[in-house]
Amino acid sequence: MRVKISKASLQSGFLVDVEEMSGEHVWSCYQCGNCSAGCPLAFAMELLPNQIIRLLHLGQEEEVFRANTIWLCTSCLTCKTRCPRGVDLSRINESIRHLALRRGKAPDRFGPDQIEPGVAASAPPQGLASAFRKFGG
Amino acid sequence: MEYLYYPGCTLVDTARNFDRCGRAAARALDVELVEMPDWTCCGTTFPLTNRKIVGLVAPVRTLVNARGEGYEELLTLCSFCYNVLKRANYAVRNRGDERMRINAYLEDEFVRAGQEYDEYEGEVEVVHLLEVLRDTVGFESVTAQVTRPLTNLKVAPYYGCLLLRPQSEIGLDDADEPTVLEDLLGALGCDVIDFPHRVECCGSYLGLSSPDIALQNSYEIVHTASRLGADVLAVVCPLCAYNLDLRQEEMHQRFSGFRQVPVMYFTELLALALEVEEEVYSWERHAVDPLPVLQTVGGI
Amino acid sequence: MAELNPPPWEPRIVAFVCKWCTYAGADLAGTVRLRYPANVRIVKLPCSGRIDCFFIVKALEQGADAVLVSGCHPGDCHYSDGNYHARRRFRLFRRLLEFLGVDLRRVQFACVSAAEGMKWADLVSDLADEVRQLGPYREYHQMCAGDGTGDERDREATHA
Amino acid sequence: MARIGLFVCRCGRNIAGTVDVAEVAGILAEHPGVVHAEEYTYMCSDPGQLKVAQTIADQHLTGVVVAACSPQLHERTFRIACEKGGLNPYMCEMANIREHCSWVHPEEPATTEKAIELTRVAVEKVKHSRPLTPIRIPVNRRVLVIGAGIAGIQVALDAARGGYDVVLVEREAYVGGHMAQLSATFPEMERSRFLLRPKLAQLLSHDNVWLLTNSEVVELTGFVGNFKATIKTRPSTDAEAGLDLADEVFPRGVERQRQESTVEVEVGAVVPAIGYDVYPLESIPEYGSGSIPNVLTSLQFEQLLRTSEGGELRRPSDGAVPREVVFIQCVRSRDREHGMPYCSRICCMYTAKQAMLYKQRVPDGQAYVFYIDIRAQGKDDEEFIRRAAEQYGVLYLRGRVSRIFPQDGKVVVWGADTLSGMNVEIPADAVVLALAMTPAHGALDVARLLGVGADDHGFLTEAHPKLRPVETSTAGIFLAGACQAPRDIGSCVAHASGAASKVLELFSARHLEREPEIAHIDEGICAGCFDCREVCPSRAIEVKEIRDRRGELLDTVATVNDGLCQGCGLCVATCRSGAADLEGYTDSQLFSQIEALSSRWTSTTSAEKPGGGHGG
Repeated sequence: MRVKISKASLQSGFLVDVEEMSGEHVWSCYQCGNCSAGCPLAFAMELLPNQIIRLLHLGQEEEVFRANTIWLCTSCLTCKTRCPRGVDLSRINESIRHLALRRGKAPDRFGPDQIEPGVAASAPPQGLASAFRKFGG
Repeated sequence: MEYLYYPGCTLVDTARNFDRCGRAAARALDVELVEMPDWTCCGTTFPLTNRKIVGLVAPVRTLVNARGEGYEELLTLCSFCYNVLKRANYAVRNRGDERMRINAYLEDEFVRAGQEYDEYEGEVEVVHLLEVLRDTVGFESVTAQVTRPLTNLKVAPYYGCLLLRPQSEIGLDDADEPTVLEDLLGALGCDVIDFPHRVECCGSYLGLSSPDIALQNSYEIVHTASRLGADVLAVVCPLCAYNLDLRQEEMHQRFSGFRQVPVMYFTELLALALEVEEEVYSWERHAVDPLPVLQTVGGI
Repeated sequence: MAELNPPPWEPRIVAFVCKWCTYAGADLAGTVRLRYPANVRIVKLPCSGRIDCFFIVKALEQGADAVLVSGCHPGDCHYSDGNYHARRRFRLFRRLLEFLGVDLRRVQFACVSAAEGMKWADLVSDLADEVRQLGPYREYHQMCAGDGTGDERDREATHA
Repeated sequence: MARIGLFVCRCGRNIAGTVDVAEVAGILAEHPGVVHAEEYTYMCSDPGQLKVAQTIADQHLTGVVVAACSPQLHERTFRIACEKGGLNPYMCEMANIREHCSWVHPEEPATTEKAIELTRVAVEKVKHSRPLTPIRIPVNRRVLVIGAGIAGIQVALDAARGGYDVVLVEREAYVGGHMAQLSATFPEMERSRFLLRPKLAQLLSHDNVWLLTNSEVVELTGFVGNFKATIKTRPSTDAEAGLDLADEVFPRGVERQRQESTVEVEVGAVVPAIGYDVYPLESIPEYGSGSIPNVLTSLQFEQLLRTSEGGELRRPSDGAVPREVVFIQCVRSRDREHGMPYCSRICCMYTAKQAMLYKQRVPDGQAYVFYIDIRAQGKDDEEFIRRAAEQYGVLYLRGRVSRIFPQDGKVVVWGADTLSGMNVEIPADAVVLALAMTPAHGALDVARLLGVGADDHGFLTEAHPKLRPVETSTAGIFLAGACQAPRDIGSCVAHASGAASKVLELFSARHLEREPEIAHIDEGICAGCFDCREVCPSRAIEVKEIRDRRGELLDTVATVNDGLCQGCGLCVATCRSGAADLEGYTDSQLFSQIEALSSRWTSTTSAEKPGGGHGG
């Protein structure tokens, strides 16, 4: 369908919140696609990393929350290392995750109850702790 | 030489062999790792949003306690701990507002526990064993002390991501063109493979929260190493070890033509090369048993 | 050793071209490495207006199987109207050739600009194919020697 | 007997790759008249040229043939080399065995055979060549500049400052061209009129410059150094006097022309600087063909910006302040389907400028730019675009706009944002179209008038895009500014100064030398029918009276004015008595070339002398 864009939709505050929480300048991104190209999890993402930034530009909150992209980011910083405009997507994705959790837009939270017993025994505590922190909010 | 050593939760649990080989090998190179008394969690993931100051409490408290032990440096082995502690230190040293807020937070905690507290400004230097071997011990002297060179053991060096990134805050080595692991393995006599996936993400904690997606990442890495003829994949982080080693059985089922490759911590290889005595290795922790290839090729 | 069978017959085509347009067009075909058959030999002239009808006759007399005359498109001539004069001259000359019984398919006129390298290459290969079907132009010599066989003449008579 | 030296060039692998160069030299070495034949890797190299001069001296050569690339490239080079060796340069011919042979035919015997024949043709031609000396002609040290936009102004200023007279002809009533209609320039953001004012002041006060507004060149004859131009000036209508353009672009002191007048000027060089035009909005149906209110061309928006400096920007339709303005790039540019495949080069930059100027006028307004690729390769251009996006909040949307239509007071824009993969709709208050840059209307007529080439869009054709960008294939005519190709103001000025330097170079020569390949008429044979005069395009045929000692008129014959003859050869082909001939392309040279192609040569071995051939 056709997305209506206007000054109002652009200044919906969503982008401002994300910029304030992440400390990143979302507008300095000029959509070169380097982050999407290098992202190890892009193959499984419904929206590419650069498209998340693009939707921020266009104030399309719902589209951003609907996609699984921000929940597959492992903060491996490949994108930050290679971004020609110095944009750190890991910080932007984490900010959006926090906003999603606060606004009840997050999918089912990942918690201890979702770990099968077999996995729990062999899983490194570091893995569990980081998963809970990243997706528990 | 003595270093205050921070093992971290996993190195006293599923990755105990990573820890024991590290201590023993360091000792063999007369580097004494003195475990930090009553250490607490390092925070595992560095907080990436500005306002979540509580994410800094765990790492900065550890740094404050390390300062309390009177050591200038705090040594780590696991890349998660190294990353969080190093970035927290960087934040305190470089971001005034975060330094002010985290110190206020900890001061309140320490004072309430009856201890005095003076502001932490990043006095402790967070180091990794690889750095110490390279810059302080020196790879030449490591080679000199190697009694059992692992000649013609083909090893693919794997760094993962948090050991090197973000380069501006970590600075252990170049984020895209690291050499420290290659140089160490070379010093041990290994036949080091030029491994293109050495800084690709192994899937990290997605190995637990979205296992079937992360399997693609870990498979990509192990399969490439095996295609390049690697006898062993050397890693620096227990979560990488989990994703790359413990899930090879699933890879075997899901992907045809997949040859399994044993995954070892760099401290295990170091210990073997220095002929550290037996009971530090717990081969049973490996899903893919490295012994066969070590005996035939590595001359162990 | 058995005589190697002689290479298949290839038509000899002489091309009178103007140096400002068609010659430069042929240069361009070379610069962009187009491929076309090697039947054509170019004689450079300042303008198609300089091409004297006797040159065409002389070329046929010297054994050419076809003659191509090519200059600038109308309006492009470096001397503003050289090619107009040429066109009028050749229209009259063609009727004379026809009257004399020369096979008009063997004398062709074209316009190729300095930017039309592709057109030059196509023009030459098409002409070479066409003349290859027609075969060697022996009739011209027979006409000159006055013992032209009937068929050429009769066809002309019925045709005129 | 001719003593011809033949040099066959390998040109690295360019010729040697498909032509057996050794065989060409070998066969031709036996050709009657050839006393020296050798091959060499790069004849155009210094050692190659030295070899020619050396061999001429050593072997007392009377003619030289170089079988190599196209004469368009190196005929000059080898003729100079011959001159250095003491041989008249016109006794040197080239055989084009690269562009016309090795580059276009495969490595087969037929290719080498063709190379041999082309070389034989050149050898036979040289046998019939005659030593010629260049013709010296006077140079008229005055330049005609057509178009008084920024490019024309720059050429005029440079030439005038160089001490030469300038005739500056401008079609409109005002000078300054499109630059005078702009608000500001990119990337400096300086006011366009301020930049123009000093140049105009110098121009209008310089006594070497004769400015003719409301005027057009209607005819041009002659050739380099000796052009004659007819300029028609139309009466300036009162409406033009009222044009809203500030009077600084109106030449003061030039009295309004009441009636039409024509004047002829003799000039030595001509510089068309006729600038550009904008693709007509009327022929863009998908954007309303000009019928939708509040859809403006870039120039219209430029005027809006210029007249609203410091104040409110109000749209012309209803005077409202537009809050949402959509800029659309590549309107008919990069549009092969509409015969406009090229990029107009400056629109990305001026649109960013217009968007920023708009935001300065309407701070709470929102500007959108629909684009395919942002092309900002000039100095500081990339940073300029980033400033528009980051500081001024201009939203760049990557995608073309398929349609715009009016709907309840707004102009609805249907576009795409391919980066996010979304179709977008923007109800805008104003839409600005970055229309394609086309050649100025009438450019093709100017090209025909001057006898210079134009590409199929109408941009005037330069002699060589890399080596001779400001010259044309016609000597004495140089190009300046956007008439050659779309370019921005800075590049127009540089390009114009380049053209001016060519004019100064031409005028600085003491005299001008012209190729001596021109016609001459044998008075003994000429019957005085003057058919030649009918066809001569340069009006170079004149009547010559032959009188006896007592002054009795014996005969009138035709003669060639070697100052005017361009060497087209029309008179030679027209002359029934064979009295006329053309140096460099004489009948004997051409007939010898045709005979060199005779099938008798190929059917016989080279050693056997052809029967009845026109020997040397």
